[in-house]
Amino acid sequence: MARIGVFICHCGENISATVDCAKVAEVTANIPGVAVSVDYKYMCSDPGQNMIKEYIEKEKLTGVVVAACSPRMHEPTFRRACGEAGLNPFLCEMANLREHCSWVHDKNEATTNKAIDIVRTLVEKVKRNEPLMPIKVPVTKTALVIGGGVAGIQSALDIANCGHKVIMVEKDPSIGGHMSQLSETFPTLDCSQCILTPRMVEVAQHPNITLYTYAEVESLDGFIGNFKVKIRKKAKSLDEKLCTGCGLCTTKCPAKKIPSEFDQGLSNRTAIYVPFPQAVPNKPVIDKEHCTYYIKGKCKVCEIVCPTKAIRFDQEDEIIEVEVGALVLATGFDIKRANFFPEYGYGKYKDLIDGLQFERIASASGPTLGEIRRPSDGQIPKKIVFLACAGSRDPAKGIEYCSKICCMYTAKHAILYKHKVHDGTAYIFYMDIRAAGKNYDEFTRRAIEEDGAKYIRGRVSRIYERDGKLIVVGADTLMNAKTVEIEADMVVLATAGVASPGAEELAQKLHVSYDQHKFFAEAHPKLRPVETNTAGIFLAGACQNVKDIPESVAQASGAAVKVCGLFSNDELTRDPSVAVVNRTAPPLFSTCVGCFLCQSVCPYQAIEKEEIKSRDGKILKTVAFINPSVCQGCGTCVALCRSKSIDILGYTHKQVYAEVDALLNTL
Amino acid sequence: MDKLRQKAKELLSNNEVQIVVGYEEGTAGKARPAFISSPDQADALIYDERCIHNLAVYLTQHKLSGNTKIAIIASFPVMKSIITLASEKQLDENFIKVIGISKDNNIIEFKDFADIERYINQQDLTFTPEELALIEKIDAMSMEERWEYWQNEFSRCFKCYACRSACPMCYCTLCITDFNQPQWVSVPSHKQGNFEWHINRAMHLAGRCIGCDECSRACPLDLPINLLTKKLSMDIQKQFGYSAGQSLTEPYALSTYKPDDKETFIR
Amino acid sequence: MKLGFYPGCSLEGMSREYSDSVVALAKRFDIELVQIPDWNCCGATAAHNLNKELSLSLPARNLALAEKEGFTDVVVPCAACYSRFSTTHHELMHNHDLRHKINEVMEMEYKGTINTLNVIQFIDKYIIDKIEEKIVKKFNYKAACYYGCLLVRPNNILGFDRAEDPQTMDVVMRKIGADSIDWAFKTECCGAGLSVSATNTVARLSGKIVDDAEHRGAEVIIVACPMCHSNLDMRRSEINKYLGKKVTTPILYITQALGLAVGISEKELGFKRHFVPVNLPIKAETIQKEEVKTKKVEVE
Amino acid sequence: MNEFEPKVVAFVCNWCTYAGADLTGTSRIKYAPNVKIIRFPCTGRIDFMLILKAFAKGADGIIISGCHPNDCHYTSGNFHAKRRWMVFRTMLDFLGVDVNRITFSWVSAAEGARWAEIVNTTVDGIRMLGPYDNYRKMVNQETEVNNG
Repeated sequence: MARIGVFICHCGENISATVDCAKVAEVTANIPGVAVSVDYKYMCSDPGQNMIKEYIEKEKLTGVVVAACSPRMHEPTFRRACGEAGLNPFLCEMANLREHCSWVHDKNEATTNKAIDIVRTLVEKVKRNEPLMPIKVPVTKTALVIGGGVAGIQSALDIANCGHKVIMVEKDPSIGGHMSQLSETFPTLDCSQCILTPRMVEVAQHPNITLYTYAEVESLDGFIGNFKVKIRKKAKSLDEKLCTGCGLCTTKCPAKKIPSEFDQGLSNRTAIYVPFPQAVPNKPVIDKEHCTYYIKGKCKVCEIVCPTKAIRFDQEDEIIEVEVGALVLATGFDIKRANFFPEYGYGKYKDLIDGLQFERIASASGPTLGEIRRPSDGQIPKKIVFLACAGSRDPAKGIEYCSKICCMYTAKHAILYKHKVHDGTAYIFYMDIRAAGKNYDEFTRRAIEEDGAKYIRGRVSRIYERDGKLIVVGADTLMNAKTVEIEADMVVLATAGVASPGAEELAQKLHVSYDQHKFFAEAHPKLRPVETNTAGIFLAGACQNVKDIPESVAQASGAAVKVCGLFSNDELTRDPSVAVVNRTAPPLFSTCVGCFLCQSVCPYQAIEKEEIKSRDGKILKTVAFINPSVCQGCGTCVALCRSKSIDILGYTHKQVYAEVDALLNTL
Repeated sequence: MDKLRQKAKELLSNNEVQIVVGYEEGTAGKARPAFISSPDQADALIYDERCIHNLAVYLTQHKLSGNTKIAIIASFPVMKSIITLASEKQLDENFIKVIGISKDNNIIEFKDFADIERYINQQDLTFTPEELALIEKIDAMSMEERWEYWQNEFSRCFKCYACRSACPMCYCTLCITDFNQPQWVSVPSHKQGNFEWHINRAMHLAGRCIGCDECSRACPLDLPINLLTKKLSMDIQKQFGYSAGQSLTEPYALSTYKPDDKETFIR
Repeated sequence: MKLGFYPGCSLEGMSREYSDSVVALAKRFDIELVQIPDWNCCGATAAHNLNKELSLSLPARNLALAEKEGFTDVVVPCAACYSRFSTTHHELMHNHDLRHKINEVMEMEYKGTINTLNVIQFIDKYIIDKIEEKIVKKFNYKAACYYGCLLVRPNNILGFDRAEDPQTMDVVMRKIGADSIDWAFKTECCGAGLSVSATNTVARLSGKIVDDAEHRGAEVIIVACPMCHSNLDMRRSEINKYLGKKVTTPILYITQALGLAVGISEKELGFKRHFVPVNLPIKAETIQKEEVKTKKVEVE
Repeated sequence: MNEFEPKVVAFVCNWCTYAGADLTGTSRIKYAPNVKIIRFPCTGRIDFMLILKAFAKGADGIIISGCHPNDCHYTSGNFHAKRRWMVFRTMLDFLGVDVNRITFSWVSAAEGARWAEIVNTTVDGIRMLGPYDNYRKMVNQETEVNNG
């Protein structure tokens, strides 16, 4: 006879405000098989957990239902508690009274009744729970870092310095990411590349780090501690061992009119190119789309001039497979471009640029060698207008969130501009100045007070070009919304930061969840900000949401610690709710008739053939066998099996059937 | 017919097979399945339009399968059944000799199952106008009418499970109707029990039914239950371009998917 | 073909030429615009500043009447009316309680089967495909298409064209031979309802519009809203005062421009009712209808 | 005469819709209490018989919801489920079962508001359809064995 303990949590007021917990306890106490039913203010607190433990011992409980928050929140907590009290953790289930009841319904009888039904359902389930033993699996102590921006670099170095192997995959020809494009960095105005490039070199030279640039993740299989990753190494058309990076080819290449990605289209590059002088690795790749040879079938100038004969036109993409125990996603972000703004001319005005383009213009290594000159005619702009919040915090644009970095870099831009164009005027349209961060507000004050940037609190309704000037029409909300019109020589939009283009596709390949803006979703907004919902995959930097450099680096180190923590075990214990094929007495042995239609539904190829033999080795029957260390417990085979020969531990036929029964019997 | 008997005789006499499964004269002018184990019985074998039972059903019965080699007289539906059973790993090619009978009653020698597969795919596999008409008749009804129609039909069922025994694809050694933990299908043959049983039967045969109609023929109450599986076969063929009993290798319609499967109802 | 037609106050009053030109144009394409019987004020800008129910009930009644007449498409040339009709439809379709309430108020039921068309949509749907064969005189002028505010906003409700840089009118104009210019004031505010109460504001706002159009060499400004028209046309003297120069660029309703192209007389189109005289420079290249026809035949 | 309150059971997958419903809670979005959720690892696990059982036990409506295509935590469970539902739905419809009482949907972990919307529209829909008397009648009738 089952002896179930029901423990109803008030969660402070969160549940008790709308659900009459005392009544729930009173009613559920009478459910057959329930030995005890009590309610308490905070079940997850120590006293709460101890109460459960005491009852388990005192009442000799055979099962526990904790009616509290979502199992996705506290199931591990309470199962651990039960385990400590000598009850198999898997005999503990949670009834979700908070997220699925008290928080979504008003205070009334219906809500309390629903709570009772939910508890009853779980009681009936627990009655049929079986003790389960966790499955042990080994850990591959190699990490895969996807993305070679500052976050990826930091994670990789931290993990590698803890003595673990790291594989870094970067889709571009060089690591460095957006940070390598920046001129100076706030709030200290130190040169971005000067602080980044040493780290880039360190990655390339670190004995524990294998770097694959111009490569992308093709697919991911397996599970935490035991991932199998296919990586596509895109053909560089180059033998890297032979190439010395002398760069002769790039000077001789005839295809010279290709807009440079690194310079945001403000300068041109050749078809065989190194994205920027400090690139790591500092060896060229051939951009097949634009290479004359790949298009027309003749040219091969680079091959002719190459002193080491390193060019390989016949090189093809290579797919390599690696085994890793954990992944760090550091794929970064992207920004909206001027063409996203119809009211600002759909990007048809040359002198209306975005923040990254301004970084390149302001950068000493940029197309203007650091002189602030406007793209259209190379003139030095005497009047420049910056727009903070271009797209951000604008539901009409589908971007409700704050891009967070714009306030700071706009202030930086204004300062850089004033330092280079002393007689120029910089206007900044803004909504609010959000400068929360160490020495951040001081920085924006400096822009205003020392460098005289003219901050106008208001938004810009339209920008149009007239006689070579950009007319910026906005409002000054601090001058009772008076219309402001500025005839600017150049306009810089601090465009919204958005998820990087491939983010959704990658998320789907890796089965990590992502939010409506395609940023990767953390497992818990506050308590698990670097984990994803998929065990063993962690987040670093702006792929989660737009972050500035210090934040990205901090999170990157956080992710690194998570990985190292994982690698500190030789074995992992896995959730034992996996599918099993039943066994019955001879001559049946199993109700499985061995049609093996289940084999092709299994996403993990976990289903094998098993031959049941007699003592003399004669094959009596061939049935399906599900490899528990491969099975992930989706249960797709369970629902397919006609003879119901497969069952999934933790969600058995008996259990779910009983749940349906209990749920409706009383409705 | 003599050719057939001749063939059976030689197979048995040179011990190529131990049993020939075919048809013989039954009572009341009906034909019935015959299990011939010696050459001298072979003359009992007949084959004519009355020989309609789907003999494939016997191939999965433990009494027969095992070490005995069987020769089976295979009409077109039987051939399709064999292909499906084989694709579901229920038949051992080395123990089964298939003597096909073409539509115009000629004997076809099959080397192996692949041979049968080839033959089947040369035949006309489309649904007959009659079949389509039957389904359309019900599709044309209103929801309420359909409900009433089937409730009526099912109310007559008394769960003799003849449909199950007659179907070659119903070879589970323990049918879910025999479970009571949990009780998937309520035992008594009241409307609910019958309803649940027939849905189960149809769903378990979805995409596996080869359309021999043996189920409704076997039914002592002539319930048109063959329409359930037929409807699904048509639907599955339309939706996923798959039909049972035509391929040894193609994966089962419901254990595979295409990401772009077109549905209209998911929100 | 018969379509529902809601003129509204302006088209009955100061913008009769708009009404005339719409009807005349439709007629030229064998479309009869039938006025919604017993139609009432749409509430325009006044109502929704005072009382939401009222601002919805007024257009709702017109919609219900149109529905009762069995119309599906109703042509509403005035941008303000169009906006109120569309907003009302949207609100009622997305809020059942409100719908019931309004239905009770007006003691009629609006089911929501009416599809409100502004003039551009009307042209786009019923006329544009057939227009080539009917053109007798190319409208070959540099034209600035001015959409104003209510034709394209609020975009999420109207779902018509691009809110910031609409194109439909330009496409139509090009069809009849015009060179529609790219300019900055397509959807800027003309001053609208302030026409009477704050003339100087209107002069400033409309002034900028007219000025930019002229600056970019427009020979004519094309509008599809009586309010825009009266501000740009009727207030021209104030505008010129504000600009400190004499801008003579005429303002035409898109239906007038199309009317000209298909050979409807200036009289019929009511040019004489404009304040800024419409004397478009005579440009050659007049095609005979027949020619067009024969050309067509050759093609086929 | 008290108003009819639909009984709706929701079979949802643990990774998307269950999490989505959690988000509905954390965002304090209210919805009809008529729905009660049963959690499955994946929509691929949901057995069609459970739908019949739910009806048999007195449900007036059913919601089945999981991850959007390509978002399945197990890569393809939802795709397999989709095919099954397509076939099962045809079956039910052919038998005259009211398929409008079953809502199939994809609700991701990020779509808390959407979950509330799905629940409310479903409950409203069922409220309009009324209690599922046909099925109830079938279940409640006396056992009658008819000898042809």
